[in-house]
Parts: sequence; structure tokens; C-alpha cells
Amino acid sequence: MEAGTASSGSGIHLPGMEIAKASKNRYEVMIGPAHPGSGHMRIFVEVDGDIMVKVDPDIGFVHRTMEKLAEGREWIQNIPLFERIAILDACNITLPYVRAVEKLLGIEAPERARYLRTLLCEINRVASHLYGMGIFGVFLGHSTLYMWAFGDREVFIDLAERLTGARLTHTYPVFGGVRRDIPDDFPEDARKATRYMRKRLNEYAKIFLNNPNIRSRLENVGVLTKNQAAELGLVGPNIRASGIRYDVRLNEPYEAYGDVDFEIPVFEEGDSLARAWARVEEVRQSLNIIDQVVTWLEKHPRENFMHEKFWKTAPKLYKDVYEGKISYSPKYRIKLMPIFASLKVPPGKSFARVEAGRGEIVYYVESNGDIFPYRVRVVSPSFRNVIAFKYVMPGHRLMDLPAIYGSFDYFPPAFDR
Amino acid sequence: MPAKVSQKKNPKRNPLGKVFAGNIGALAVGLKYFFDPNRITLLYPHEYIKLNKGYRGFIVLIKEKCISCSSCARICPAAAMRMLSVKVYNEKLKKYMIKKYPVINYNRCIFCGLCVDVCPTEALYHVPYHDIVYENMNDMILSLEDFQKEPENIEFKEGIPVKYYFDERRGLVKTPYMEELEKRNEKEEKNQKVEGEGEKGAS
Amino acid sequence: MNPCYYACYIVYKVIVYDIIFYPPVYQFLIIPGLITAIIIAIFIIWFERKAAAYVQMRYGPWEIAPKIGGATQLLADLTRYAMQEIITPQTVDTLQYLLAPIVMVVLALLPLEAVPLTSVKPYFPIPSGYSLLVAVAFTTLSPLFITMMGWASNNKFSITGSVRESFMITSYELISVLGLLTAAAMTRSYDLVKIVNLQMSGKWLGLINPIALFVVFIAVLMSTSGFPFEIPESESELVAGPFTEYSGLLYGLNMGGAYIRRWVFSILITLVFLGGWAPYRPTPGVITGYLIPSLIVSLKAVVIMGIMSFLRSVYGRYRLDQALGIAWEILIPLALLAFGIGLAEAYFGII
Amino acid sequence: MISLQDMIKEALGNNIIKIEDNKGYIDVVVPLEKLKESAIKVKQLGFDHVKSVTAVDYIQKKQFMVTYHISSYLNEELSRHVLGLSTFIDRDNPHIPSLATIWTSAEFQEREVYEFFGIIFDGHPDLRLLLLTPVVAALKPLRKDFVVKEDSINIEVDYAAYNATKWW
Repeated sequence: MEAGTASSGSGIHLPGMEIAKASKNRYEVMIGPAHPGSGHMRIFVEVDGDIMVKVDPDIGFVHRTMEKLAEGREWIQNIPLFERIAILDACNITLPYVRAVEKLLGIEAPERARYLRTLLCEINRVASHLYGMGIFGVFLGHSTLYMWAFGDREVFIDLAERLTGARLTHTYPVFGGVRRDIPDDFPEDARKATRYMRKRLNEYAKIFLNNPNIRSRLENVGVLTKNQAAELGLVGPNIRASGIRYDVRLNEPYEAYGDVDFEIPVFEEGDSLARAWARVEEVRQSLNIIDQVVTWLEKHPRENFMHEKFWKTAPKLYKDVYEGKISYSPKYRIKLMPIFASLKVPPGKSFARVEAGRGEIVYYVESNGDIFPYRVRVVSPSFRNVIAFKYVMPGHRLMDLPAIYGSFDYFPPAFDR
Repeated sequence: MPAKVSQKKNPKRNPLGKVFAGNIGALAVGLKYFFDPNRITLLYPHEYIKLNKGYRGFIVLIKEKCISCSSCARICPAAAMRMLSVKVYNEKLKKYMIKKYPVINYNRCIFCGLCVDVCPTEALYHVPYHDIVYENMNDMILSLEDFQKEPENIEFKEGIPVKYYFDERRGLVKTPYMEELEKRNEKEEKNQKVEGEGEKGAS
Repeated sequence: MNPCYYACYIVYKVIVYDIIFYPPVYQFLIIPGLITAIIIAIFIIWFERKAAAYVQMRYGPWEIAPKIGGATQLLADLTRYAMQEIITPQTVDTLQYLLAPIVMVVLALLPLEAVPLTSVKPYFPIPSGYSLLVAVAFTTLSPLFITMMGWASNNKFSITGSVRESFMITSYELISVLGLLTAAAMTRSYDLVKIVNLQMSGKWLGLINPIALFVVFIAVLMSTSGFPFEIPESESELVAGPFTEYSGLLYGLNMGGAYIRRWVFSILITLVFLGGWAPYRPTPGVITGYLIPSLIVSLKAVVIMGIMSFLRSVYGRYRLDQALGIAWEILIPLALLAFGIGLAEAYFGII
Repeated sequence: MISLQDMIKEALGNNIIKIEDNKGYIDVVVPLEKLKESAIKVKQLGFDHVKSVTAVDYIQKKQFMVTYHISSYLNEELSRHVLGLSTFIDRDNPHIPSLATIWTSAEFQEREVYEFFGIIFDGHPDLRLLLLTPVVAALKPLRKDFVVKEDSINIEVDYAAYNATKWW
């Protein structure tokens, strides 16, 4: 029989098909990179029976050398570049870069701009969490949650589109301010969207989180204690599900987060279910913030949306554009001064952190006074979470892999950068 | 008011009651949407979204306003916009001068809109659509003449324009955008009339 | 008389009575056999996608035939599967690799040879007083070939998937056998005709003993890897489980095979628990005695399949050990309980 | 309450070369041979995780600066601050003791710095390439002598030639 050739090993040796020399009763399964459940990454899993023994995440399939590219681009050109780290969370991802550069420039965005940034950050956070939940759903074979989350994410993407003019890559915060003010009918739409989403979250809980089938998949799976989570240096809802009271919005309030009233949900259990619940609760808090910020923006006059340095010398045309007097341009568009095209940043080192949807994102920016940054270091939330796969997964069953993998809300482009 | 920490726990379940309640709850939600579907899909080539005015779509140049300052090309993060040197006859000085105008490569453009925002004379503007098909990659690099025209969209001729409205109960509601349809019908009627007259003339 | 008329009459007689309505052919190939099974599979897959789409904020299949909701989508898919090249990887065990899906589908249809679809005398493919027992025995054959597929494929994902399948076999077979044989305990007979006849009065066994019906329903879901027990081919870690290496028509057979098995089980459930052709009393004659009752049975079975398909849009999948736990710790005691209830009901003469 | 700077000064003693309040973090520069010792002391203060491991190439000075941005999760007071533990190493012989054994969270980040700069972390438990393929990693892409060429903003050819070829 032909089968003999394959089993005796005399014939074909394909790289993926070869059984690696592992100890007795173990074999290696490669989840990814061209695998329906993996995304753009690969995980080497060594399995003993059904139990995972060794897990080695192999990342870098969508690496784009952003840190190097940033060194050859002007300061403002890097904002659209860094957005590509995680386009569903574009505002949160670029905000710390903008803040770090603002620190070097010695300016701070005026109050209205801070609120506008907060608004888009929270819209992004909701969209990002919904995306994460959707992927989580499809990992557990729950296609309905996947479709629901992606469908409802559309509501928030649409909201962001009305605010910024782009669905995903908003390029919204710029040094010293933002690029658009809210349209006139925006507050009404935003309130409708938040009210709708609150109702939907209850249904999500019914069909997914409280569904006995899903609960049994998630409960006591991938448990991380408080100390373990701190030792691995994970970020975002993943540590708050383990009981760590850390959120940049709480520990170092930025933008308007010091002025709005919201809660940081912290869970104790540290299992996959707690991580899923933490996201749901966070979406709820984000909706609260959106409501508050929108009310604030409505009450306060439309002024001070850009730092003085970049707006004081603005010609009349720029003000006309803002007020919508140009026929082909939308209202409340804030034009950038030509100085942005060749901005020189004073030399220095600065560091900024922001709580993005998936967790804390950190930028280290170094300038030598040129029109390009000297060094930009980005540590995206997913890059800090990926280490968890290596340390949390061993000891679980192979079928738990998607349950753990999805619960950390991984996003390959974000950890590859 | 700074943020507060709220300590929470996974909702508890007792073995029997919640298993029943959980299953029934899930099935009930499923059945609810089975009988009352909440559809959000856009049947794309048959329908298309009529986007708002502020949407950052394709970019058009108003050549008369351009002052050749190169700000747009310098700020472009993808190097999609570059300055092209053109010989222009200057009436005042009565001689040919070299003037620079931007041209765009849509292979590279990421629609960030920084060029539009940085232009000191508003010589660039966005059209609120982005779904345009080119036959090959070379066509996506526009010449200076093409860059001044609003690109033509094929879907706009056949599909139904649709707008999404926010709704408390259903999230986004898809509604045909009648004004646009009527406008288009009027145009078509006019065209037909013109054609008809042309035929008559020919006969 | 016109000889031509005679010839036509004889040909008609032969074709209709001796070929089409010849019970083994009729039941294996026409209703509820191969042809109906394929049509039903096409319909149910369409329904499954459509129902999921309704729940999931989408339209589902639409583009290919907008007026009838894309109902012909599956025909297009089937054509594609049929036209696709069947790739046989060099590392597989060729004979078993090619044979297993075909044998699985053929064996999946085998139980239909054992079940009677009418109470009128000549229309039984295998006249037997033990038809329930024979049918249940036949249902256990085809899953073995899924295990064989995984083994023949020589692929880690396939083998893991087929090992999972064999784990599932060990758990659900006992449940389905116990559940279906509850009927025998209740009616004191293995004869499906007798079982259905007893339900003619409206006392469907599924109504008298709902636990048995529930247990068998779950066991069927497990056996045909329907949600929430879609474990052997769980795509998020095993690509497609035992079917990973298959392509083209063979893959189509695999996918259809699960639906055909589900269809056969649904017919068995209909006959045993839902009264078979119950409100209708067959009378002699091909149409009234064979065609109509078989259509009634098929209709009821389609409803059961529809319910099974709907579960896809509500549930995810269980972990393997949890599914086995459900089977051994909950369902087998429940099946025994149902058996006991059945015995008690028979003893007190409820049935 | 003593300030964080004083606390660190007290803990590290004369290990510190320079301590300054940078924008967004407190920069502490220690000599290379005292790095591990200082890291252990800093960890005892309650700084329990590494946010980022960064290297900067100062090609003129022939030096790399390696910075560990560290902070705390469990100590709420410390979590408001970020500490940068920096050291300078020789560009020609880039060896540095690995801190992955002290902070597990530095493990993947050190691997990344290793492949992008070619800095070797001695004592790292698993020093392999993380993101790049061996061919690209051999070029050490984040060093300053690896130059990425950016396009010019002008089209070199004239109007007629551009319209004819339409390519850049």
C-alpha cells in the first residue's frame, strides 16, 4: 500500500508534516499562520494527549517596522502611520504619541479639544471591545455574537465617521488640538447610539455570557492571579479582571478623564469569563462617558478647539472654513497651519501612556530638534499581552486554546507593529 | 470627578435554576431576532451609502486657487501627492514660468485628508465617496487634468442611494435617500429627451 | 385494444410499481432515501444559513436568486463542489481516503431500509418484527468511517478530530440506543409499525415521555456534530477536523453526510416519538398507502431538522470533556430515567 | 511624604550617575555593571513590571542607551509614576545583563531589542528572534546606519513625460 511510504518516512518530507522529535506521547500542533482560528500569527503547541504542555507564540507575520519608518518621517506624518498599529482603535493608539510630542513642544490642548479627544477615544474603545468580543465569539463557535458585535460596532464607526470624516483611520488628534468639531446633530445621534447599545449589552449577556454553554467554556479557564498578572506585565481589561486596580485613566488622568464621572470595573476571578465581563462593563462605562462628554460639548461654546500657538495667527479663510462659509467644505473643519508640514520639535525625551481599548499603550519619543523624530518606541497593548499565551496556556486542554486566546483580545497587527 | 474603582464579581449561578434560565434566555433572544430581524447589511452594488458632506473621500484640485506652496506634498504621509512642474505663461511678465502643481497617486493615498486641511487657500477638497474602480494601477495615478475633475462613480448610476439613520431601538436604520434618486431620475429624463431629440433630428 | 397502449401500460406498471415503488429502491433512493435526503440537505443548509442570518442582522444567501431568498445558493455550491478537483495528498492512505466518505454516506442511508413508512402490508423493504432494533443497529455503522477518514488523512488535525469523533461515538451511541429503545419498553414491541399504530390515538410517545425525546434529540445533535456539540470539526483549532485534507466532491459528501445522518435520525425520531404518519391512516394503494404516509413522515422529520439547525445561531461549542461529561453524567442517567418512566407507564397502562 | 526621586536616591545610593525628571518619567542612569543590582533594588521598592525596553542608537557617541521603563501595578502610589532605568553600553560590543529573570515582563521586549539592535542580553532565558526573519535581523534595522530612503516630494520629470509614463 502507498500508506507504507508515508509512515516509513522514505518518501515525502514536508516541513509542516514532519513530526518533531518530542518526548514520548507528545506531539506538536501548529496553530497558524494560515489557520482559521489564528489570525496573523502562529502558535507552536506541544500537546501531551489533550493537554498543552508547551506553548510558544511566534509573532511577526504582519510586522511593518513602524519604529524605523517613524525616524524618516516628519512629526505629523507619523500620526497616520501609527494609526495602522490598530486601526479599530485609531484615536487611542495615536493619542499618546500626540501627547508625548505636545510635552516636548511644551503645549497642552485646550479644554474643548480635550473633551473632543475623550469623545473619540471612548467611541473607539467601544468599537474595539465589540470587535474583540466578536472575535471571541467566533473562536467559541458562537457566530451570532460575532455578527452582532460587528454589526453594532458599525453604529459606533458611523458615529466616528460623522465626527471625523473617516470610518477607521481618523487621524483625529493633532499636536495642540483636534481636526474637527462635532456636527450640529451629533449629540442627538450619540445619545441614541448609547441608549441602543446599553439595551444590546443585556442581550449580549443573555445569548453569550450567561449562556450555560459559553459559561462552562470560560469559567475557571486561563486563571491569572493578581500577582501573576502583575509579574507578566499584562495590560488593560485583562489585569482588571484579575483584581489589579490599574487604569491609566484612573492613575494618571489625561485629557478630560479627570472631569468626567465613571467607574473602573475590577473583577476578582481572573478567568476568561471575568475578562469577557470586564469588557462588557467597560463598554457600559464608555457609554456613560460618551453621554457626559456630549452634554458638555453641547453646553459649552465652540471656541478654543486648537492651541493658541497654532490658531492665533490663522487667517480669515481658516475661520470661514470652520464656520462653514466655503460651499464645498463641511462645517466645523479645523484647518492646520502650514507650520505643521515642517514642524520642528525641541530636543528632549518624553514618555506618554494612554489607556487604549486593549490596554495601556506606551510611547517613548526622543527628539534632537530636527523635523524628524530621533527615536520613537511604541509598546502596544497586544505586544504586552502576548506573553500571557506562553505562561497561561500550558496545563489547559487543546480546546481551551481558543477560549484563552480570544479572552485576551489579541490583535496581531497591534503586537507586530 | 475622577474615576472610581468598582469591585465586581462574575455573576453567580446556582447549578439547576440558572442552567434552565440561561438556556431559555438564550433561546428566547435568538427566537426574538428570528421573527423580528434587525438587519444592517448594505446590499452593496444594488444600494450604496450616500455619505455626508464631511466624508474624506477622493480629492479634487482647484487649480486656480493653488499657490504652489508644496505644503500638501510635504505633509502627505504616504508620499501620494507630489509636485509636478508645469510651464505656465505669465501674462504680466510676458514669459513662460515654471509653476508646481500637485498630482496624486491613488495607489498610495490613505485618505487622511492632511493635504486638504493644510492647504492655505482651500485649493483641495474631498468628494464624499471613495468606491471608484480603476481598470489598472496606472490609471490610479492621475494627471493634472484628471485631478481637477470629480471622479465618476458607476454605482451612482444603477444603485439605490441609502442613508443610515441612528435609531434607539434598532441602532442603524437603512432608508432610501429619495432626494438623490429624484435628482438622478430628472437627469436621466433630461438625457433621454436630449437623445430623443437627437434621434428625431437624425431621422 | 391498441397494443401500443398495452406496451405503455406495462412499461408504466413496471417502472412505477416494480422499480420506483419497489420498497427497497423507493426507501433507499427516493423517499426518504438518497434523492430526498439530498434535497432536504440542500433545503436545511439553506434554512440554517437563512435562520442564522435572520438572528445575526444579515440577509444570508440572497444574491443568486433575490426573489426566492437565495434558495438556489446550495445548488450553486453543490455544482462548485462537483466541479472542483479532488486533491489526494501524497501522504494519505489513498484507498481508505477515497473510500471512507463514500462508504459513510451509503451506510448512513442504510437504516432507511429497515424502517417501515406505512402500515399497509406489501410496502416494507425488510418485513421484520424487529425493525426498530435493526434500524438503531444500522445507525451505528457510518460514524466509524469518520474515524477512518482521519486516520487515512495522515494529518495531525484530522487525527485529533477523528479521535474526538470516536470519543463522541462512545458517549452518544449508548444514549440514542437507550432513548430509542425506551419506545420498545413502552409498547412491548420492536416493530415500528406496531409502535406507530399505538400512537394513532394521539398519544405520541414524545408527549407521554418527553425526557426520552429530549435525550434522543441531544444524542442526535452529538452524533451529527450539530451545535453545541460541533466538536470533531471545530474550526477554530482543528481547521475542519477529520475532513481537513478533503476537497471537491469528497468534501461535499462529508458535509452532506452529517446532514444525511441527521435526516435518518430525524425519521427514526418521527416514527418512534412523533407518531410517524399518525393522523393519517394508510389505505391500500400505492398513492394512499405508500406515498402519502412517507411524505407525512418526511415533513415531520424536516421540522425536527429545522429546530436542530436553529440551535446554531444560539449556541457555541462545548469543550470535548464537557460534552462527554454531559453525556455520561447527565444524559445517561436521564436516559435510564426515561426508560424507567417508560416501563412504569407501560405497567400502569397509560400507553 | 518623601518624593519618589529621594526614595530612589536612597535605595540606589551611589549607583546613580544621573537622575532627572524627564517629560513623563523619571530617568535614572546607572552604570552597566550596576544595572542588575539596581534593578533588584528597584524591584524591592515595588516596581513590579516593565512597560517598555528601549534602545537608542547614538551613532556619533558610539553608544547605545538601553532604557527599561518600569512601573507598578500592585502599589497604587507608585503606579502614578514611571521610572526609566537607563544605561549606556558600547556600540561595538553590545552586551548587557538581561533583566528578564528579574521581571518576566521584559522577556519578549528584550528579544525584540536583541533582533532590532543586535544587543545581546546575557542570561536571557530564551534569546531568539521574535518578529523578524534571520535575513532581516542580520541588518539590525533600528540602528542608525540602516537608512530608509524616503521619496522626494517633487516629480523629477516634466509635464509631458509624466503624462506619458505616469509612474513614480
